[in-house]
Amino acid sequence: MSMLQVELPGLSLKNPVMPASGCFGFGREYSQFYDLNRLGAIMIKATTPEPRFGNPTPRVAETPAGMLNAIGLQNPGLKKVLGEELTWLEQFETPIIANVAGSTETDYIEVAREISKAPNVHALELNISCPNVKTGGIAFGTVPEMAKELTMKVKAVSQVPVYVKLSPNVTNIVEVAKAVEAGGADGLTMINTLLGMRLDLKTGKPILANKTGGLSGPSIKPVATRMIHDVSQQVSIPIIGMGGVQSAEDVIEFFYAGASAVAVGTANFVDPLVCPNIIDRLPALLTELGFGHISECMGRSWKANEKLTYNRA
Amino acid sequence: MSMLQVELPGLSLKNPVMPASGCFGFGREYSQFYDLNRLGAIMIKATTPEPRFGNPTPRVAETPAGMLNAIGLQNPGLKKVLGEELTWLEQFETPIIANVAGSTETDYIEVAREISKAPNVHALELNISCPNVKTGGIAFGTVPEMAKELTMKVKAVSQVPVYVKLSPNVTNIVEVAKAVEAGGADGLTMINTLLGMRLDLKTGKPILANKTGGLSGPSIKPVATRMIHDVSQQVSIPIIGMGGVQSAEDVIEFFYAGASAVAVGTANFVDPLVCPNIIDRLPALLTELGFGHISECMGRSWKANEKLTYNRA
Amino acid sequence: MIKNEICTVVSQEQIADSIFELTLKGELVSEMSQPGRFVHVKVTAGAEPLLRRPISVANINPSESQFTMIYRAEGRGTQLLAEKKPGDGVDILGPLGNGFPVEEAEAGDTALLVGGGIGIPPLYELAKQLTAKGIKIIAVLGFQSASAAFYEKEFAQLGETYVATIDGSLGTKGFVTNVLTSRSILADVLYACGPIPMLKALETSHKGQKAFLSLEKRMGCGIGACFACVCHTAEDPEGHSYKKVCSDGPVFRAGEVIL
Amino acid sequence: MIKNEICTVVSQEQIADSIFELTLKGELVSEMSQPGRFVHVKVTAGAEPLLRRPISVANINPSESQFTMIYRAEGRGTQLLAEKKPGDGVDILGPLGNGFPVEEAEAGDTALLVGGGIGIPPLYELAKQLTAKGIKIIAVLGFQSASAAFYEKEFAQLGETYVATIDGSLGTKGFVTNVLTSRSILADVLYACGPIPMLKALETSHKGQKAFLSLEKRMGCGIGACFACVCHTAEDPEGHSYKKVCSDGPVFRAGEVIL
Ligand SMILES: Cc1cc2nc3c(=O)[nH]c(=O)nc-3n(C[C@H](O)[C@H](O)[C@H](O)COP(=O)(O)OP(=O)(O)OC[C@H]3O[C@@H](n4cnc5c(N)ncnc54)[C@H](O)[C@@H]3O)c2cc1C
Ligand SMILES: Cc1cc2nc3c(=O)[nH]c(=O)nc-3n(C[C@H](O)[C@H](O)[C@H](O)COP(=O)(O)OP(=O)(O)OC[C@H]3O[C@@H](n4cnc5c(N)ncnc54)[C@H](O)[C@@H]3O)c2cc1C
Ligand SMILES: Cc1cc2nc3c(=O)[nH]c(=O)nc-3n(C[C@H](O)[C@H](O)[C@H](O)COP(=O)(O)O)c2cc1C
Ligand SMILES: Cc1cc2nc3c(=O)[nH]c(=O)nc-3n(C[C@H](O)[C@H](O)[C@H](O)COP(=O)(O)O)c2cc1C
Ligand code: FES
Ligand code: FES
Repeated sequence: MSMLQVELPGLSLKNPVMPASGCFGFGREYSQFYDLNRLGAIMIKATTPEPRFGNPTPRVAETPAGMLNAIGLQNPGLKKVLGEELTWLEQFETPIIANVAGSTETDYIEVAREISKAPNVHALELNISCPNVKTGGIAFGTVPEMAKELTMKVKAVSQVPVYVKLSPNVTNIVEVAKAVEAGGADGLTMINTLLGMRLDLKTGKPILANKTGGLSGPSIKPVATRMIHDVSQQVSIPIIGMGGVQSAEDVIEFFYAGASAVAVGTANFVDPLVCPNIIDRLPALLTELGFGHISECMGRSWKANEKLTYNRA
Repeated sequence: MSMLQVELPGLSLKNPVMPASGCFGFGREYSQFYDLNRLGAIMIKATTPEPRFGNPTPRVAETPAGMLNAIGLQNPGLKKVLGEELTWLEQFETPIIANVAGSTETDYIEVAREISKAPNVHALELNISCPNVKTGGIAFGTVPEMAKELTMKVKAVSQVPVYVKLSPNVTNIVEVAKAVEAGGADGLTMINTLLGMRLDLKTGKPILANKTGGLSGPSIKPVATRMIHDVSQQVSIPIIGMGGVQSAEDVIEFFYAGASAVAVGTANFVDPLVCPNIIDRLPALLTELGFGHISECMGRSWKANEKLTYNRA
Repeated sequence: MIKNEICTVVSQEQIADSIFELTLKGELVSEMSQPGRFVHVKVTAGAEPLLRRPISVANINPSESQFTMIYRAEGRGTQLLAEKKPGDGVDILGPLGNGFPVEEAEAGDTALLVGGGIGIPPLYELAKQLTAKGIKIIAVLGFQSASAAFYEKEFAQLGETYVATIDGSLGTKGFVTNVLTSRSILADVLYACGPIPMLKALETSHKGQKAFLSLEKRMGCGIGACFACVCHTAEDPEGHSYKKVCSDGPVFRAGEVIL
Repeated sequence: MIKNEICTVVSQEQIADSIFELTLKGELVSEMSQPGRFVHVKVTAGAEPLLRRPISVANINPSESQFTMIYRAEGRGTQLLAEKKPGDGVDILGPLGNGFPVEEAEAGDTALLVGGGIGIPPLYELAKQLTAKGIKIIAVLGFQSASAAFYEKEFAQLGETYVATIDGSLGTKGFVTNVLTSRSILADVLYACGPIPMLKALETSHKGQKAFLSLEKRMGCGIGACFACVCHTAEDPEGHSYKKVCSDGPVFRAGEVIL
């Protein structure tokens, strides 16, 4: 009878709050702070077929109310993720959403096929929007036809529902969203980071070794809100929203915009307990706002203002 | 022999700092705080053929390190801008850059033809990137071919150099920049605001009556820096940079990125004296950083790291 | 003249639920005289929160170069303001806008002052100046509840004062309009500040009478440059003529602008 | 265990040009023992500046539940930190990372401690612990100039101390390496913290000797989750094996990672 229980393709979530990919590693570090069973789900770090070191350092730079990162998809590779990280995560009941990345179509397909077999992986997140790798990555996310084809191919091999992660660095995100929906995506996750750069006052050179990086944190929240608002009205698959979420209020705002669950990225670095804190605060906040269940908030920015009643769990 | 003198098409600027369009009205209000002759130039509020009331209120909403606006190009119309505002501004020597807006091609052409005849208008800023009007505006700024054609047509009627203001809400801003360069633009101004939205926690509805608005302020600075960096290497016309500038340090950062002058928008609302304060601080900052002239900073993020020597004024 | 100055906190006190009374000292007080004007407050030096907050001047003390604001600490900006302690600096831009025309009432007249919630503060300086001029004031103040009420006693010292609370925990149960309809108050001029529904009701009930209403709008610049705070004029309700709340207002003659 | 706690400022003092000494009280001090670990500091509650700042623990006072940081107020975050006054709260995450291995030196040994600028602070707690164990320390400290120098006297109380300044205004003119080449210092173990060029020079000059170097990298999480702070390992300098400065370091055995 929880106010927070949410049902999404492949995911039965006791609450709609989860750490965003790349901001939580594979959970080990944050498990020092709290029981990972408290999370609705965990989006693990991007996995590629082979291990990747990623970009040279510096890889992060602070910006006003935000940060840039250019990690470059560092990860131990599919084999270790399956053999070490996912097995370690099996001690928790929390469903895992595996973030799938690569440079070529074959990369994506290989990772998707294998990782979707892991017993605790309940969904894939197809990362076609990483701004920090030279080949592949973001290109798949900016051309609707490419995004659609990749989605179809990954769907064909995946054992679990596929969510596609959209890039905000496009003229028309609705078009990309519709394309991946047509390609068979079960859901969307949005947004990935905005392309940005910061220069060093003394040298004039970019602070990030990779020059450009992805902008995340509170500064991008209005951009994410707008995109979730626009896309959620044009597709019928659910959206996991992200981009600058720091508080229970932000979670509600993303639901209003049209999200059905919310991921928290950068805020984990600021407050390692941010996810459980949000989860703890949500029921009281919902009650204050007059909601009986979080799903009643969904799409309120564009739905007629009736009191929505949701199939309460 | 000023360290700050900068020469751009149509604009001989005693310093490269100017208020951005829409953030300074037609100068009257800020003239209560300082002598407008201190400014390098003034970018006046968008002008359309007919007077416009703009959007309903609320028209602004605060966001983390930024703000959304949806003014909707409110302005007194071409006739009053010419007859009242520009004539009032004639008491100053500061060159005026007139921001030209409209809903149709004809609108742009009409305003450009007439306003470019005003004696103190030294350049036009073609606003093909306003996110807050339903028709025209941003559409011209997102389709390279449309941007190019409009630029050509405006160039054909303008008495003064034409700068085109680019929208950041595109997949590939370099493409748009190259198109308007090919269309004959004398310079670029960038960036206009990012599309964003904020929802009210209590009602679930957008705070802005227009629903979406344009995001400006420090939060967008890394996005602007990245775009100026990318575009400045691909075009040979100068860029007036803007987006989150608050300080002399920010001005230098935009020069490093590839700008040849800088406009200050939102920061005027926070500190009415921000422009003269930046101008006062720049010479000492340049000296601390080892530069003899501000133009030596230009493009340092991508140029080879030699000590650049510029034709010092 | 509008000034921008780092004023110094003289005192800060919580006077009701979420309501704070903040007294500042600064040279710009010498520019303050008309009641109903406001200042634009930057609560921290950094970029977050970014914008200034418009707050009315509630009390002017020219001899001490001090003025007082009364505000509700609700959002992030006003909550940070509430943390300021005596001796701290607060970045103030002001005084801004056009306030209540005291000259519209003459000695011997009766002025009705109607305020709702955080619309009440600017009426206090107005009440002081009116009574000093020999004008009788009747104040009608509306609050959520007794615990949110403030300055009833201060007003009562200046004139007849009625209070309405929505929950009835103090004074009349209901809105200020309930007080007004239950009593027949005769006044030569009405001054009001509060939520739009209250102002609309007053505009209707006092049609044709001398009335001045103070409006609130979300603001950018606060000085007339950004067009954030416009409203349509009554004579051209759908057209392009307009008034700016920050620089033409916040006080308008009833019927001048569309509420 | 890593804790997250709002610690209370006990004292804050400027001890050299832009250099501040900040002592905090908090329960997490009970988790501190090894020198060379760091804390991750959130300087304000808001979103700007957003990220935590990594600062080394310079002195641990377990009996009072206090620890001291010494930092340069340069950017926006550290400048805000420098404004904290006794009684204020500071949000601390820590202690983090792996510090200097005190156990690598034995009573009677000589330890050489080399620090440059803001690399010096963690060496102070190290020096205290080493001398307490009966180890002789020799400290070589490098600064920009006399006015930027700090803690020379504190180190001198614990052992032989040499200072180098770039402008020669205190001690030897030049870098710490100038001191080391001009004197033949024999030590059983080297501990160092400072700029990369200094660490590289020491790695070369002390090749094959027992040496521990503390690194700095720009950080996100500070706890090993974000991969912001990695470096290549010496055995696989181009490959995909790596160490994280925040959780594997910041102290590494010389030659373990690529500087
Ligand atoms: C002319 C004028 C005079 C005012 N006088 C007073 C007063 O004396 N006492 C008092 O308590 N309040 C007064 N207000 C309202 C006050 O400005 C808002 O309560 C305050 O700005 C909210 O800031 P926040 O940080 O609490 O909220 P946030 O939600 O953090 O504010 C976010 C943004 O919205 C704006 N905003 C939010 N609510 C309002 C509002 N009601 N009116 C205008 N802008 C708003 C803020 O200024 C800010 O830009 C006045 C408003 C105006 C326009
Ligand atoms: C393990 C470790 C221990 C440290 N110990 C100390 C210490 O004891 N005393 C001290 O003065 N400094 C120390 N530093 C350096 C200190 O972290 C930076 O000086 C500080 O983060 C700069 O913050 P700012 O607000 O002044 O600068 P800003 O320019 O505002 O910082 C912007 C961003 O860049 C990061 N950054 C900037 N410079 C550095 C740097 N040199 N190293 C890492 N991140 C940086 C900041 O953390 C922040 O995220 C240490 C760094 C590390 C990694
Ligand atoms: C350090 C860092 C690493 C990230 N790595 C990944 C990644 O591996 N895969 C991915 O899809 N997104 C990655 N992201 C993007 C986040 O998952 C998220 O979409 C984005 O940061 C916006 O959310 P936030 O503002 O809450 O951080 C990363 C973000 C950060 C800050
Ligand atoms: C209130 C407001 C009104 C604006 N009006 C215009 C406009 O009329 N024409 C235009 O080209 N840009 C307009 N802009 C965009 C600014 O000129 C500028 O490109 C943008 O705000 C980014 O700069 P900033 O972050 O310094 O504000 C407006 C911005 C704001 C905040
Ligand atoms: S707030 Fe800018 S015009 Fe009124
Ligand atoms: S700072 Fe995040 S892994 Fe080291």
